[in-house]
Order: sequence, then C-alpha cells, then structure tokens
Amino acid sequence: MREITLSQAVNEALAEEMRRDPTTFIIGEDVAEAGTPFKILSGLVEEFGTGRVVDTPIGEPGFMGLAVGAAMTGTRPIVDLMFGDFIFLIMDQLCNQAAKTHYMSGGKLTAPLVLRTNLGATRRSGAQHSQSLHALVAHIPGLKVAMPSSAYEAKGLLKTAIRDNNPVVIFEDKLMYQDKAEVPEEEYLIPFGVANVKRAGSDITLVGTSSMVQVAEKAAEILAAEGISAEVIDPRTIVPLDMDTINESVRKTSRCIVIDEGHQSFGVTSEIAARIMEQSFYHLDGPVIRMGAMDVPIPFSPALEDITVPTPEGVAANARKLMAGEMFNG
Amino acid sequence: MREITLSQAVNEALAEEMRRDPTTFIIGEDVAEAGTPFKILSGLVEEFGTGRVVDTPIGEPGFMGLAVGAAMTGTRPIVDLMFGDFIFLIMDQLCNQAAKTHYMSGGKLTAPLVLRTNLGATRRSGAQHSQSLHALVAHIPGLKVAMPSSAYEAKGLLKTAIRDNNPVVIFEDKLMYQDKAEVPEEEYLIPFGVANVKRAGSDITLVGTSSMVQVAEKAAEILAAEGISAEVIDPRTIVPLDMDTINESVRKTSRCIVIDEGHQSFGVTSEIAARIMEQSFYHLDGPVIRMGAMDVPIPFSPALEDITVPTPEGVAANARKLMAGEMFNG
Amino acid sequence: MSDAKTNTEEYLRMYSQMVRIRTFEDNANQLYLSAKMPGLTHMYSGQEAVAVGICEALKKTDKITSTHRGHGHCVAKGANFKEMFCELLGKEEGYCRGKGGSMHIADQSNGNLGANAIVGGSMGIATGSAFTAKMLGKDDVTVCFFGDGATAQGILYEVMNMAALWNLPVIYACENNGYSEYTKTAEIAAGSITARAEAFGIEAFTVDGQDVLAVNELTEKLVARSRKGEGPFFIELMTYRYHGHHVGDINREYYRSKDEEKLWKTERDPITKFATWLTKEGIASDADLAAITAEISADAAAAVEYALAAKYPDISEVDQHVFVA
Amino acid sequence: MSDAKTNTEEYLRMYSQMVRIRTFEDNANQLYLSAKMPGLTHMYSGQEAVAVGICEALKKTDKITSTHRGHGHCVAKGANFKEMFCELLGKEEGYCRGKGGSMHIADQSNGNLGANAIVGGSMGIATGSAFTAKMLGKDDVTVCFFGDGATAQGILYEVMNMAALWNLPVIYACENNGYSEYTKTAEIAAGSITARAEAFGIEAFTVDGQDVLAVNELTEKLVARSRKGEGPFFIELMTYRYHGHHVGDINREYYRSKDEEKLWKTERDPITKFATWLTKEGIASDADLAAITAEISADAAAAVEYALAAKYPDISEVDQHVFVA
Ligand SMILES: Cc1ncc(C[n+]2csc(CCOP(=O)(O)OP(=O)(O)O)c2C)c(N)n1
Ligand SMILES: Cc1ncc(C[n+]2csc(CCOP(=O)(O)OP(=O)(O)O)c2C)c(N)n1
Ligand SMILES: [Mg+2]
Ligand SMILES: [Mg+2]
Repeated sequence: MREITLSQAVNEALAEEMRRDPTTFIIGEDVAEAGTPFKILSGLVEEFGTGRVVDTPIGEPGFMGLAVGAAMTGTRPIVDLMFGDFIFLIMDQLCNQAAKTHYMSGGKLTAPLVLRTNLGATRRSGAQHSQSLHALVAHIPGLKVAMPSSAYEAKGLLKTAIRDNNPVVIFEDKLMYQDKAEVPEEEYLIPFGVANVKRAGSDITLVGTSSMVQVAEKAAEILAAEGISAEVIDPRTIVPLDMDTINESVRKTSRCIVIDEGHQSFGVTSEIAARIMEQSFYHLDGPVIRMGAMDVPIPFSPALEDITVPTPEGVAANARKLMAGEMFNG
Repeated sequence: MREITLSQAVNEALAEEMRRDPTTFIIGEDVAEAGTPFKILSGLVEEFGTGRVVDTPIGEPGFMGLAVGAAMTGTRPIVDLMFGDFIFLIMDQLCNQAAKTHYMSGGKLTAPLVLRTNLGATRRSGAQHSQSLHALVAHIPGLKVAMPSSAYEAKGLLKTAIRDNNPVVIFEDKLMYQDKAEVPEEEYLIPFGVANVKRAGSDITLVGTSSMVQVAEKAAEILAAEGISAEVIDPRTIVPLDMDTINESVRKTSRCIVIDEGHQSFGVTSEIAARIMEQSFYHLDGPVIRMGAMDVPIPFSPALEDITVPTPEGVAANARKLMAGEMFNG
Repeated sequence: MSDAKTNTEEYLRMYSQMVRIRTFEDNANQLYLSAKMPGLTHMYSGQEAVAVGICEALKKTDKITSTHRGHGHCVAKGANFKEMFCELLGKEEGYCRGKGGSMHIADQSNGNLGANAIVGGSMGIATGSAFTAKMLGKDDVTVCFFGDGATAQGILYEVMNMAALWNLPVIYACENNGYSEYTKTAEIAAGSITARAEAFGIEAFTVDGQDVLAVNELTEKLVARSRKGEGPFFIELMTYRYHGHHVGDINREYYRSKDEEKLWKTERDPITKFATWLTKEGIASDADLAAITAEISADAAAAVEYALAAKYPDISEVDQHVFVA
Repeated sequence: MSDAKTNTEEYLRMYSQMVRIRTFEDNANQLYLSAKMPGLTHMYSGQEAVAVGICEALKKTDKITSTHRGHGHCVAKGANFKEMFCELLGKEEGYCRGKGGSMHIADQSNGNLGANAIVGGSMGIATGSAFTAKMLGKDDVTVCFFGDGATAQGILYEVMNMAALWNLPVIYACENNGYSEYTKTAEIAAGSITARAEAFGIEAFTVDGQDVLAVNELTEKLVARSRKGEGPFFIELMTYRYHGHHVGDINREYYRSKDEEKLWKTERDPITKFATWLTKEGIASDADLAAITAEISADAAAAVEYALAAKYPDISEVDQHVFVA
C-alpha cells in the first residue's frame, strides 16, 4: 500500500471532507497561503479559496468563539490551533461555550466543530510550545477527544471528527508530521470509541496514546527479545474511551502499563489506570503502572527535555519489574 | 471555641496577612465597596484602601496577567476570581505564565500570588456558574492547589497560601460560605501537603476533598450505625498531595472510596485512586472506588442538578458493597 | 420622537412587546421574592426600548446573542411566556427543557442563540453567526447584545477586528445601563466606548436607549446596510436597569442613589414615553393601551400558573444531550 | 535626525548596542544554519533602533517585557553575550540555566522580565510590573514590547483599559514590522493601531523605528512623564525584520518581495543611517565605528565559542525550580 506522511494524511482528510460538504471551512492563523508553519495545509486555499480557508489575526479566543457561533448556525468549522499550548487561551470558548451548548439548550442547539491542534515535546521549543494538554479537554463533558497515533489514524479519525455533530478536539503529535504510514487510497473512516490492538500479546498490556503507541511498540520489541509477550493497545479516542478492549486485554495479561505524553499527575494515565482498577481489579497481578511526562514545565535544554517523556527503555524496565513482581508494595 | 463562617474566616485571613505584609493586595471584580457578590471581603477596603483592594473591569485574563507581573516584581497579589468557572478565561496567564515563570527562568523569577476562587454545584446557577475545575489546575506543574473543607481550613490554608512563594490556587466551596466552624482566635497556619484524619476508623477509608469531606463524614455516620467503621481523610491540598497519610489509612482498612466534586473522568478521584493503587495495591481488598460529579454539564433544573454530585447515601451504598465484596468484577 | 416603523400595527406591536417584557420581569421578580424560583435572575426592566427597538428591525431568521440579563432579548425576538417561565423554573417544557435556566435561555426557533453567563461569552458566537451568513450567502444579520461592563473583555476587540476585516453582517449592541454589577461605568471603562469600535474601522453610533423609535430607526438603517455587506456596526445604547444587578441586590445605596433611580423611572421610562407619544399622535387611546397591558398581564399570570404546575424533566434526562446522538 | 542623547559617549553607546544586537543575531543565525542550535529562533535584525532607542531611555531598575523576537530587547537592556549564547544553546550558564531558551530568555538582573512564546503573553505582566511600581511608590517605568500581530490579542485592550484607569507607568511599544508571521499587517489589523490606544484615553505616538534618535527622544519624554504619573503611553514604531519570521523561514517570496526586503536593508537600515549621521556630525570617524564593530565581533565569537564548549545542566536539575523551595 502507498505510504504518506501524517501531514499529508491530514491534508487529504481535510480536502476530501471539504469537497464532500460545502459548509465546512478551515479557520486559523496562517492557514491559507502559508499552509500553517508546519505546511500541513498546503494546497487547500488554492482549491477552496480564502472564503473557506480563512487566515485570522492572532486572536485565538476570538476565532475559537467565532467558530462556535458559526457551528451553531449551520456551518462546520475546522479550527487550526497552531500549538496545543494555546489551548489555554481558548478554554472558555471551548469548554464553557462549545462543550455545553447542546446540553444547556436541552438538545436544541449544536456546535459541530473540530479543533485540530497538536502535542508533543522534544522539539526544543520551550515550555510554552511543548505541552500535551489533552487531559484538560477530556475532563470537560461535551467534548470528544481523538489522538491519532499514525498517518492512518490521523486521516480516519479526522474525517470522522468532521462528520461528528459534536465539538471534537484532535491532537496530532507535532513530532510525527513527517512520519509515514500505509494509508489506503480508498476512503475510510475510523469510528470513535474503538481501540486498536496494535500488537497481540499475552504477558502484559501496554496502553499508549498518540506517539506513545510507538513507544509501546518499541518496548514490546525489546520485551519480545527477552521472551515477554506484550499486547499493545491504542485507544485512538480518549473520549469516548473503549474500556471493553482494554479490559479484555488486561483480564488476559493481568498486567498493564499506561503510557501518555501529558503530565502524569491528574492526567490520562491516571484515568485509564483508575478505570482498569475499578473494572478489572480482581484480574490484576500487580498495580497498573502509569507513565506520563514528568510533572515539570518542559525544559528547553536538550539535556533535560529528553528525560521528561516516556521512552521504550523506560517502559520495558517497568514491564520487567511488573513481570517479576517487583512492584510489590506490601 | 468561637465559631465563625467560612466567609468570615477568609476575611480574617486576608486582613491578618495584609496587615502583616504591606506588599499584599487584593484584585478582582467588585472586591472593594461591594466586598464581592458573596460579601466575603466586606470591610477590607475600609481598612486597606482602594490602593490595596482593587476593583477591576471585567477582564479576567487582563487582571490575572497583571497579577503575574506584579508578583514577579515585588508585590504579592491575591486575585479574586468571582466564580471558579471563569478559570477557563485565565488559563493562559495562570498555566503558561505564572506556573512556568520560576522554572523557565532557571529559578531567577518567582510569581508569588494567590488565586482565590470557588467550586460547587447545587446552587441553581446553571452550567457556567457551578463547575468544580480544580483538577485542571492540579494537572499543571508549578501550581499548588488548596481545597479547604471548613472555615478552619479556609483560614489556615489561605494564610499559608499568601506566604508561599509560588502561585497557589485555592478553591472555596461557594455553598459553604455561611457554614460555621470552630476557628481559634490565635493565629495559626495549616501547612500544605499534610492531610487531616477527620475521623478515625478501621474498615474503610473515605478520602474527600472540600465539601465532600462533609459528605464523607455523613456517610461515616450512616455506616457507623450499621457497624462499619470508616476513616475520613481530608487531603487539604491536592498539590502537594499527602499520600503518606492516605496510604497508611488504606493499608489499615484495605478499602477506599475517593470523593470529589469535580467531574469524575480525568479528575481528582482518578489521580488519588491511581496513586493508591500504585503505592498500596497489595493491601487492597477491592478496587478503590471513585465518586466525582457526573460527567455532564451541570443542569439548571433542581430536579437534575441534585443528582449530579455525590451524596452521603451514595457513598454509604458504595461502602457497603465494598465491604460485602460486591465490587467483585472477576 | 423620530419615525421608524410607520404603521399603527407596528407601533402597537412595539408597545406591546415592551409591556410584555416589563410584565415578564415583574412576574419573574415575584417568583423570586416568593421563593418559587430556583437561583437568581437579572431583571431587564428599564431597558425594554433597546431590545424591542432592535429586534423589531430584525426578521425571524436574523440571529441575536444575549446575556445574563436576557429575558428582554428573548421576549423581543419572539419567545412565548409559557416556555420562558417553564425554563426559569427548571421545567421540562422550558425552552431548554429546564437545563439552561435564566442565564442560558435560548430560543432557537426565533433565532435567539442564547443568553450567556460568561460576560462577553457570546461575542464570538455572534460574530460566527454572521460569518455563517456571509459564507452561505444568506442575508441574515446578527445582533450581539452586551453590557457596558462587557466592553472590558478582550474578546470583543478580537472579534470586532475580524468582523471589520471581513465585513461581517453583525451589529454590536452595547447596552450602557451605567453599571457593571455594583460599579459605575466610568470606573471600569477608560476613554470612549464608541471610539474603541471606530478604531477598528467600525462605524459607531450612540442612541437614547429609552426611545424605542430612535433605536428602531437607527437599527433599521444599519440592518439594511448590513444586508448589503456594509457591516459591521456598533451601537451604544444609553439606558438604565431599574432593579438591582440581580433580584437579590436590594440595598443599592452604596453604589447608586435612590434619587437617580427615581429620575430614570419617572422621567425616562421607555414605556411611559412611548405611551405618551402614541396617544399624542392619536395612534392609540389610553384605553387601548390599558387593554393591551391587561391582556398581557392575564397571559403572564396564566403562563406562570402553568409553569408552576408543570413537571420537572425526568431524572433520566440528566445525561442526555451531553453529546448529540 | 533629531536630538535625544546629547553627548558623544551616549551616542556611541547607542551605536554600539545596535551593532551588538546585529552581531548577536548574525551569530545566532550561523549557529542555526550549522545545526549547532537546538530548535528555532526569531531574528531581531533590522529592528535594532527600536530596542536601543527605547532601552537607552531606561534605567537599570526600569522593567521591560519581551517577545519571541527578544534577543534585541535583551541585549539593549544590558545583557551579556556569554549568558545569552549559553541560554540559546541550553547550557547551564545561560541566563535561565538553559531551561528557558531563546523564546524565554530573561535577565532579571537588568530588569528584563523575559521573552514570551505566547504572542501577547507579556502584556499583563508588563502592566502588573507598572502596578507594582505605583503601589510601592517606586518611580520605575515598564516598557511592554510587542509586535503588530500581537495587537489582535484581546488582553492588550483589557490591560490598556486598566492602565489608563489607574494611570500606570507603562509604555506599550508596538513594533510594527509589517508582518505577523507570513501575513501582512493590513490583513490582520483593521482600522488604526494608535487610534485603538487613544480610544482608551491613552496618548499614542507613531515614530520611525529605524531612527534611533527619534525613538530615543520620544521615549525619554514619555518615560519622564510616566515617572511623574502621567502614563500610560502607547508608541507604534514602524520597522522591518530582515530575516524570515524565524531562522527556518527561507522562502519568503509568497508573502513578501525581495525588492521590498532590499529597499529596507539598503535605504532604511538603522545602523547605517546612524553611522552616517555620527560621521557627518563629526562624533565618530569611520575608523572609530569600524573599531567598535570589530571589538563586538570578537566578543561575540568568544562568547559563542565559550557557549559551545559549556556544559549542559545536570539532569538532576530537571525537577528543580518547579516550585520555589
Ligand atoms: C466572565 C465573567 N466575569 C464576571 C461575571 C460576573 N458578572 C455577571 S454580570 C456582571 C456585570 C456585567 O455588567 P454589564 O456588562 O454592564 O451588564 P449589566 O449587568 O449591566 O446588564 C458581572 C461582573 C460573569 N458572569 N462572567
Ligand atoms: C498565542 C500565540 N498565537 C500564535 C503564536 C505563533 N506566532 C508566533 S510569532 C507570531 C507572529 C507575531 O507577529 P508580531 O506580533 O507582529 O511579531 P513579529 O513576529 O513580527 O515580531 C505568531 C502568530 C504564538 N506564539 N502565540
Ligand atoms: Mg451594565
Ligand atoms: Mg510583526
């Protein structure tokens, strides 16, 4: 099958959906001629014009609010937020407005919009351009949250997001924009709330999100060489979260590590770990281990930045301990 | 001992600290003559003047940002954010600026400020005035988060917050402003990161935050009448979080329910449950049960609103199940 | 007074809409005072000429966004008493099935995109609604209502900038009632409010918000120009709220005098002023007007009674509408 | 050119500060091109007269807040090359122990409260710094640097409103370099930037940002007035950035022409212009100026060499400074 980059996959998803639905439009900073600083959107303004690929001034709260109102009145905005870190600027419009509109109106109003943004450290971008803030959004009822782990997921999840009638936030890993994966020529969608078992295994379950799926897969390779069989699960969306697939795996392996690039405390790993415990406690041989980014602002210095995020070696090390019963804390 | 309301306790803490330290000031909407809509600050402008009790226009991002800059240059702002729900508006200044200033400057700059705000539903205030958003803030490294459970804690924690050299966010329960508790006349401070065992017990641990401590205590009463001995723990601060006290209790009782008024998913209960599991897994008789607010925007209708938050009866019911081994999910 | 609407029916409709708002609020206040209403609410009384003068210049598919003080906008844009009172009381038959309440009342069927409990929270929404109209080639205009206090929110300037750059059909309607909660406008607004809009290249107007015809005439013009792509526009409407900031704000003397309140109520009441004009012009007699008021009172009383007896949503609704199915 | 600083030493200091900025940036760009610098960075080259004209009007305890394009402000406010290059390379001896990097460089010792990677992120901080000065009765003035693009952020209007209401000693310095990333200012800014400040009752000025003396003269006046409690003020400085938006922005022709770039570099270069004036006025000879440049080049080369060899922070630092001990 042909291979394309995650960036191309996003571009294709947008182009296809914009062709299909004339009410869709893209809005954000330098999305048109510049095609974003990551050049993800190149070519779209040429096809769809500046009326549907809309460059905004640098007023994130403003254009996010505008998108909410547009969505409520019959268009389907796809908001481009240049860095995930800027989500702090638009939380009110996203969480007080978009997320609650349908509920507060008793089901009469809807806000079908997509917020495309990114996450990921180790790009030497400093503390305000390196955060992975998806846990914040996932905490707010009314928002769906997708986390593609490859070009394939990026395309399929984005297409689903655009067709969804709810506000959806999709976090792309900015380090993966140039990573290639097999992506079919034919149209496909990836449903929300359906996890993907990336690799089957029997000894331990590794649940990873976004680029941490790759980290989990690499850890699984390391472990395989040592005779430990790891199952790797990619939830693909964290809201809704496919606990059935995760529970099934954990009940088989009895051990689990959850890996995510957001800060560990009060983050995604905690939620998944807590749910596994509630739902599969009696099947566990040891505690579910959480591996998130360190609870520190992301440092600029390469010497420090690289140690803030989970690595395959770190995952493998924890897996070995779990296998050996060394997590015993009695 | 004398009893005063939580509102009075906050007022006293502010007055005492503002007398002690001339660099402190209060800033927020209608904090001066009006003393806030909750009338918590009444009398302060009379004592400290409008130069130190500063009424602002309705520009939360602006005055939060102003507070960060003031804190960085030698004053100690105490920001009054009228409703916790407005925290969405100031996330950038709080999380991208205040939280990271010390770290990003390699320890050279500090932002010693306090953000006082509130949480709590069941006041018939609708979805944008009823949220409990402390989990969001707790996820961000660099912020301390205090959650007083009574007038006593409100005073002691606020005084500590004001003296702390870091940004501290303190969430008062707006339903508790008129609740009285014993508060000594003499000065006292409550250290951060030290949980309070509100009630000793041996069968089950109930960890509650803010007003959920009362819910836990009421549940403990109900359970006591049935011969079940519940220990109630109030962490008092969730960042830093005193896991020692919690682990000690859980290792004794082998059972635990965590209760918090934030939305359950990706919230505080998940974090505490996940940490207990990691740290005390082999001592547990059953899963740690999480009880947060429902994952719905808070509805206005009293008929619906009341069922969105944990109740003593609900806690007692879960405790009974846990005691009876009915959480078995094997 | 100037001429805006020109036939009797339209004049009387404006009069009656203002009376309906006043009557709605008087009943809502009573519900609060008699502890029959959950929570608090913000009365629109005194500002009726603003909502009515503006909304009478709009068609049904035109949109408005509203505020915490939103009952007036809701009535003016065409809402019914019954669904409104049901909403205020949290009942299933409310416009939002009781889930929104006073601060989130919306009436999708008449183009009211909803009240908002975040001051400034609907400025983006209104601008986006205008964006939709432009993108889909509809001639709908959106009016964004907000208070003087809300002009302190930065998002206003962000969206005015975009609306001006893209010529969006949106009218920013600033109801300057002199107060932002318990603080005088002068203490929270530096410089000039209209000059702020003008600085973004937006034509701005100031109008007497107690004069329904003046408001209507100006709005008719600006709506017509907006439909032709000449928007956005900004209007500052000078007005006054009769009650406290919310129904519980009873002791107000520390921030505004009783004399001031009295002056506005007796000398500048929009309903009385318009009634005087209507009778003077021979458009209606005192008796005609009294009949209108009586009918509206009866309607309101019936709606209140209905709403009080109506049922709450079933508790199974609590987790419905979080997501669109 | 007009007169601001009036003695030779001060003129030469301004010249040399501009050259130091240019030299710093040329070296930083080289570090990027030779793949020795982690991440990206935004060059200040072309805008030197702004930072220098303003900062030369400030004393050490006066504060500035800076931007993603912040090296110029940092140098102008008194920073050393060594600590700056160390910071850009993520080394322990950097101003922020390598934890900040180019977009967060700060120099507390000279009153630079830091660059900011959030466009508009420091507007509140600058205003708060001015608030401190007023509250503590210090005569410090704060200058808030930001770009034309940043004028689209609502927080600017929120804090200008507060600064105007409370007469805070802050100067908002908008460096209008014609572009907001890859977009022309006209496409993202409706109306007039200075009129926006004026609408909040703030005196606003426009000045040629390539003329260091004009910038300095205006700033000296406004700083003096600010110290007397007559602030806040707003200055729009017309300038140009020579490089791309960041060092990696090489192909720029789709958003601006080579001719335009050439025109600014050859006809309006702030250093060349000032050099011409200095020699014409007999304040310095070509040789004097060449000597200054040579010395600065040598300094920079030494600092780069030092920084390249310097050590990274120990990994144990990773969780230090999250909280103040
Ligand atoms: C973001 C936000 N900040 C503060 C409040 C609290 N609040 C509600 S109404 C109000 C005053 C609004 O004043 P104005 O815009 O003039 O409207 P008015 O009440 O006079 O109609 C305030 C501060 C809020 N609801 N939302
Ligand atoms: C809140 C925010 N939005 C967007 C960006 C991305 N960004 C960085 S610089 C920039 C352009 C800024 O333009 P201007 O203020 O004119 O400064 P200049 O780069 O021209 O110096 C943008 C959009 C950002 N860093 N922060
Ligand atoms: Mg008002
Ligand atoms: Mg610029």
